[in-house]
Amino acid sequence: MTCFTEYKDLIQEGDLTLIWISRNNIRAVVMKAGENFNTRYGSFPHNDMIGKPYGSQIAIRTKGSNKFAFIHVLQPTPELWTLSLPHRTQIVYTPDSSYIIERMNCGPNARVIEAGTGSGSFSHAFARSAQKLFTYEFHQVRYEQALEEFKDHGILGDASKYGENVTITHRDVCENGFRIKQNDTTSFEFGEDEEIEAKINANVIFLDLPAPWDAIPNLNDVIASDEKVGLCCFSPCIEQVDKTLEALEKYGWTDVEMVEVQGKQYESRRQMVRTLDDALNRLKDIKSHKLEGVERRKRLLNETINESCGIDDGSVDDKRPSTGKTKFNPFGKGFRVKEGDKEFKWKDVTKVESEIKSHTSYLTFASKIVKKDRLA
Amino acid sequence: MTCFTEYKDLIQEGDLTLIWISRNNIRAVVMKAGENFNTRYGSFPHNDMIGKPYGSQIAIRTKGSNKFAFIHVLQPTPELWTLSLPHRTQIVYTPDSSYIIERMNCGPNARVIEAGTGSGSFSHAFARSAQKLFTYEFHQVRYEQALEEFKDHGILGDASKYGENVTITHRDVCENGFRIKQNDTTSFEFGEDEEIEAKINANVIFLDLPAPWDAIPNLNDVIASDEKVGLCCFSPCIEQVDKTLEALEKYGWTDVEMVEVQGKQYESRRQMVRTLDDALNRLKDIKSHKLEGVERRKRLLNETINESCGIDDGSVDDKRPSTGKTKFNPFGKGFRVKEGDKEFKWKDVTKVESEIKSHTSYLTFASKIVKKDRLA
Amino acid sequence: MDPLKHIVAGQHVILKLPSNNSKIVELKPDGSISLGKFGSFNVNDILGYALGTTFEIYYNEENQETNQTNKNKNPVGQVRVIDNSKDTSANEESRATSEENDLNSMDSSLSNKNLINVGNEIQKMTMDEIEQLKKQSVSGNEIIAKMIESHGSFHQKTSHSQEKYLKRKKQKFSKRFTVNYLSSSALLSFLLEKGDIQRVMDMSEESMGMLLNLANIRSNGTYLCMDGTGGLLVYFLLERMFGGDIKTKFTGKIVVIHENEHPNLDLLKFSNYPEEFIRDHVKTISILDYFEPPTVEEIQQGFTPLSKEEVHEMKGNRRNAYFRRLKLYKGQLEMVDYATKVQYDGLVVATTLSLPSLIPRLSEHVHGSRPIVCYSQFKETLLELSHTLYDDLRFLAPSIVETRCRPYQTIRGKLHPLMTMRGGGGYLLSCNRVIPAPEPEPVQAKG
Amino acid sequence: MDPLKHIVAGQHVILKLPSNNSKIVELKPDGSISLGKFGSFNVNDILGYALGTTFEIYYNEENQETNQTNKNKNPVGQVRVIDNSKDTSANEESRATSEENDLNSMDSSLSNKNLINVGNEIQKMTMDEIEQLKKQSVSGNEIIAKMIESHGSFHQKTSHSQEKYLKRKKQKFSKRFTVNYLSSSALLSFLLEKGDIQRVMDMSEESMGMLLNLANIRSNGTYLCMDGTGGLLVYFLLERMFGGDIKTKFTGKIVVIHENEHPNLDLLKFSNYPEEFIRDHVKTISILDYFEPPTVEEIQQGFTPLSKEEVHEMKGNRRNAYFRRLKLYKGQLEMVDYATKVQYDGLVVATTLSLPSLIPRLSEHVHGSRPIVCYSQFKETLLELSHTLYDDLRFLAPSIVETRCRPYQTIRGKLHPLMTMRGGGGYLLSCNRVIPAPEPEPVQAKG
Repeated sequence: MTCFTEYKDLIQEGDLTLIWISRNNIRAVVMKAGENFNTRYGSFPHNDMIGKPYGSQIAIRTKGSNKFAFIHVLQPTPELWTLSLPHRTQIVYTPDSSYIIERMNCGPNARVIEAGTGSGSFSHAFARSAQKLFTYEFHQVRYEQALEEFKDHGILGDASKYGENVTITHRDVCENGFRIKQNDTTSFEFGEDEEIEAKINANVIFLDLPAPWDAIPNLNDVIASDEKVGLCCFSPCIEQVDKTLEALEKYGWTDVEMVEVQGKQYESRRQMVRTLDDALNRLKDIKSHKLEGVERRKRLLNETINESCGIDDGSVDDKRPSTGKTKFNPFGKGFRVKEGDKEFKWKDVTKVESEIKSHTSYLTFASKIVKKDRLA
Repeated sequence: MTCFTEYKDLIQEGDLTLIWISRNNIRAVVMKAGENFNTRYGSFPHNDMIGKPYGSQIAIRTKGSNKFAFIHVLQPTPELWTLSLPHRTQIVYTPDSSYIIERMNCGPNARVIEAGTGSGSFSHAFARSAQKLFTYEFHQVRYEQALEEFKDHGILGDASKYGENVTITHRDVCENGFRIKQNDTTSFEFGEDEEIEAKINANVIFLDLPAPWDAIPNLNDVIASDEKVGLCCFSPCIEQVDKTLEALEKYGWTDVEMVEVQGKQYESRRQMVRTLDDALNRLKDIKSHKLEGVERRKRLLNETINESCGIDDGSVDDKRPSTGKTKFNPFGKGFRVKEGDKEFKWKDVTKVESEIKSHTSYLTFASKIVKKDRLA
Repeated sequence: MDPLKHIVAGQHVILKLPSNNSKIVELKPDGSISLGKFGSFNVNDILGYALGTTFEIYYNEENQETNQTNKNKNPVGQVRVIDNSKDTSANEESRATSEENDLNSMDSSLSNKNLINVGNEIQKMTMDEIEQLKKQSVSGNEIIAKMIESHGSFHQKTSHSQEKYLKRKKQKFSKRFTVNYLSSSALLSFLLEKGDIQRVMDMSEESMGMLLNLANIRSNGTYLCMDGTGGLLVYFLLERMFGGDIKTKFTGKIVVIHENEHPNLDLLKFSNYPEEFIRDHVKTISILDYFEPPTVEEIQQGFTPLSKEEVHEMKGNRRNAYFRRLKLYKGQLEMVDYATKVQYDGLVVATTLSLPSLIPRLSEHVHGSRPIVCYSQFKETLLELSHTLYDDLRFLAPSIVETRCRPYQTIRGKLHPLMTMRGGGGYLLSCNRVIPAPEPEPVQAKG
Repeated sequence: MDPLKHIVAGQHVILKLPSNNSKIVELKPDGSISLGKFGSFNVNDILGYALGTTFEIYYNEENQETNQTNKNKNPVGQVRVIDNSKDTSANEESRATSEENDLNSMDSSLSNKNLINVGNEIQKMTMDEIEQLKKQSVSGNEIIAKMIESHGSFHQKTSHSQEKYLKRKKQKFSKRFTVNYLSSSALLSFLLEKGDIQRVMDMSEESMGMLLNLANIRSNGTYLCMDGTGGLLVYFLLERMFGGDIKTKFTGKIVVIHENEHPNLDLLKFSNYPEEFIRDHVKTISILDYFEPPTVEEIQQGFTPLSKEEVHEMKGNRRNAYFRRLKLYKGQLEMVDYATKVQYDGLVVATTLSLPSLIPRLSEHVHGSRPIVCYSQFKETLLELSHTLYDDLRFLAPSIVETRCRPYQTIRGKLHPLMTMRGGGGYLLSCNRVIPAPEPEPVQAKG
């Protein structure tokens, strides 16, 4: 599959698609003729999607009502893929991942080491912007899951084809380092000149490990020696940063800098423009109705007194003074006004999400040049 | 003086005023008949200010020109006072100080300890929202400066009059604790029942010290025993927080929480609304002028060829094709447009300061109840 | 006993529950208070302790028996004081909710290499058994100990996730509660917790603290205020000015302008200020009465005070009626003064009315040099206001400010900002009212 | 030698100077480069080392003599490679500027109890003496040692402020510089440092990184772009797509729409992409040609390609002229294709044109499912855009996002965020282009 590596025009059978139901509900679905995508609003037949261009909106009539339900069928990207994953803090989200990729200048020359693979979400973004990605996962089950996923997504491979550039290895890099050898549990395909060991020559390192300081000493075996190598450690606690700083200094890494990245998302909203004059007029209206009410009550009282001499007895209720309901209602109070209702004036406003991701991890960057001598 | 404690109507001789020249230039000036306040724009006679209401704008004709210069004369508040101080990081700025005051629930019942006094800027804010402030400064010169300033500002005293509630003591609280005794270098006035030692009974503690953990053990002597006491330590480095946490736990402080406060200020600006249609029309205008130019050049060339047979020779220059200057200029390019110029359409936008105070200190809060037993 | 220091009868207090939620209660003497699954206690048992004290509810057998008779009612337990400082885990407990996510993030650690999905704990005790235990047990800690015994994989857990598990369980079964003073910040956080975000206009404690400081709120000022939060802003002002002291010697006043026929200061019902106190220090006027007040003559048309002698001669009901009307009359005159004569020491506003039309008019009676501080949930509305104020010489240096407080996890060795926090918190526009200099005279040619 | 790994002749590189400022230079072989007060060096002396290498300029007596003859010119020194990892102080040096404030904040420490105003150092050396030393001295460290000797109160300073003093001085007199690859981020930070904030629309590295990711920029895409920064945004795209590899096998293209008569991609002059490379991968079209392109017929009216035979028969100048016109003609046809036929793999925009009128029209030729990412210095302009896009079914879930990077001081034992940092950094609006379903047919009554 090439769903992550090539821009596709039409949705085809067998494609991995991302079906967008809402911002917080995006599902990965493989297209299969005859199958349905079921939602609480009804079933969307895959047949309605296959053959349409990517990005198409698909409509169905909702069950038992005369309304319509819609979904959108999207081609996966690393960012959409991240959004489609169940929300766990293990995921490196786009504000962090995009900064790391930019800051480490990832591109077609980057030979990246990632440890550990975790949910594999960042691996997809690295794969897009690297020559090669060597990712390591120490957890057996997660390793197998990620391996399968990378295969399915068409990004596993030796980079002989565009985008097929990910190698995953089952490894505890803190204990056993980064070298990939024959007989290791790895997706690496050993070439003719790599019979014994993979040539990694990484120039970008990303360590998302609880104890990166244990892995840092092992990096020397696998980093490129003839160019500047960049490193980023991703750690939630400040004490981890401190220990990392110690290890970086000890093992000859320089240009150390630590940052936090904070991403925020804003909702676009509208607030009703309620002017002082309208508010004043509303109060005046209430007041005049009240006065009217008082007048009417007086009148009515008089009438009642007069009439009580006669025979009228049942009609008094009808003439009971009304509570002087206001007629002037510039803000539509009393009934719910839909935001943006054209009857009223609105001001565009932004609102940050009600819960923000205030912290993900500290990012500690460093670099190293192994060979400082001059090339002839 | 009561400049900090009472709302004053008119500027009087002897008043300490704050003269606002610009946002970053606010000067403390004592009004003295006959004196001048000198600026680069000219001199403002105090006589022009005395007798006017606070908040008055004062105008003078600038030296040697026909323009006017303005200043505003304000009554001091702790916040304005903070702004008038030379910008040094020692100052606890309003985002922090206001949060601390609110969070510790300072008000007319607060008996506050502050160590150290530093610039004295936070002391003013505490004095406003406390019954009593006991502030400590270990630095001899700073102690004397602050003592003098508090006297001048009318906030020194035993709280027998509103707002005169600050006591300052020269002390290294880490080494020598917080108790105030006869013969100490202090502004404290010992009452009849306090012949030996001041009764401090603080219920709000603010420690702005490099090593608050050394001062924490000394607090037991001076905090109120029959109510909940709040504590805040103000430390720039995270390692200080860690040591503080250790001390707080050891000395029985609970409800520990640490926060950072980030204050931001926005400039209100306007951006010109430049529509696509205007931009397109501008290009069309340029194009048509260019075509015109090409046509003219052709014509001129023909004329020149024809005329070159005749005697005309000097007038050719006049007929040189003009570069087809554009006439249509919807964005006023080429000359500087003043932001907000009514000739154009503008969109209101905000811009954060170009340099923000990204960190001041970590605030570590805790509380303690000394006597846990029940009152009869 | 000082109600600002100690728990006293009749007071409103805010309780912090083991779930980390809060509850506002009135301490009716001889009554009891139910905390739902966390138990019940008698009000009298907690009176006299310092505000801020943490209690634990416990049940002895005697309790149990007496309560068996009334199965529907939460049995009332006894309380004992907890010394938080000796139980360091208590510190961490209160933060456990916010840590949960966080601790997960550490799960990818070496030590849990062989565990997958530690979330699905093998829990061998049924809920019934736990309920049973809860009824019998003396303390939450014991329930937890029993649960650990019966927890299939507890000893397979890493020490880290064991710790985490314990904390979660401790929180769930602890019957501890802390009785806190109901400060304005506590009331705000209670309302936010409860989801009343729109009602409090998305305010944060730090924005309110900054508003009070920027507005230079003192015990002796007279402040003009619009409060769209139903009294919360007024409560913030009252607390800063008087600190809950109902016998205050301070004369400060808050004049509240409201846009509806009647003021809405409902939230003051949670405060411990008696009605008379509020009447003395909080004056309410509708925008209509404030901007278009009746003249003194109009007021006098409706009512004319009588001479002492005349009043003296009145009897019973008529006299009472007279005094009622006199009071109304005086209130009206006072209102006219507040609308026309008083020069205010500050203007503080939190309203959803459009600000550019409102603030310049409300500022007319703000004294020179005094602060104007306007709170808004949205920066955009303040932006619009700031451009209006820039063009008006009566306002000095309008500034839009934002303040945000970012809490940390404070477990030593695992320090970091909380992983998630509430967004929002609003913005402030602050400036000083000033008095423009008169138009300077044209320059005279020197003779 | 690989110009992406090593310093090679002819390359543009960015130098980091001891002042922490940057300088972009072209490495002309056999030339020399002056760093002002930090000295000069010969380009040839640094070629062949890895990009990222730090050098120190030093002068031996021989240098000195030869240079005495030309007093106006900065004498050219020799260079030696510095191993930063063995000189830990170097790490701190580069951050000293930002720390200065910060360290002041520690001054209220016990140990400086008896010092007031440590800022006013008693400096007994005159500037002349220092200049003299600079000429004679082998390294900055020696100057500093001499300055300490002559510094009246150095030993009265606390160890902390001694350290600080040393750092400041080291920085000032060090002759070290680092030769870095001129990445797009490095170019951005150079422009920001230089104060060109308006020119780069107040962008930040993190906003650009997020833009590239959200727009799913790949080596094989065809992207529509408006770049109001004079080529910086295009450089970001090029670097992400090709990584500076001018022999790339990738076919990706950027179609740049410009609002003026001629495109402004001036900043690409600093890049190391040759002109042909840029011609192949970057196509420029004015908004007028893009939105109102000439028809193929119109283009063919001005020029008709000739047959091979006809061309073969042409001679010299006429033939050259024909080929020039042919090239223009083909360019015009290509432009029409880009304006009318191509379905783009993404739209990235950074412009000060009003967005609500622009983005919907630019999005017409964006392929379904592809991202649209719009950068703006101001959130307010994106807010307006987002409301426009909400109402248009062709746009899925427009979101305004902000990302901010907060750097720390990383001296162990003194960890904290930097005390001040640049504000700004801009905002992004991102969404996906989608294809609305056709209006559903009216419900048919079931027979």
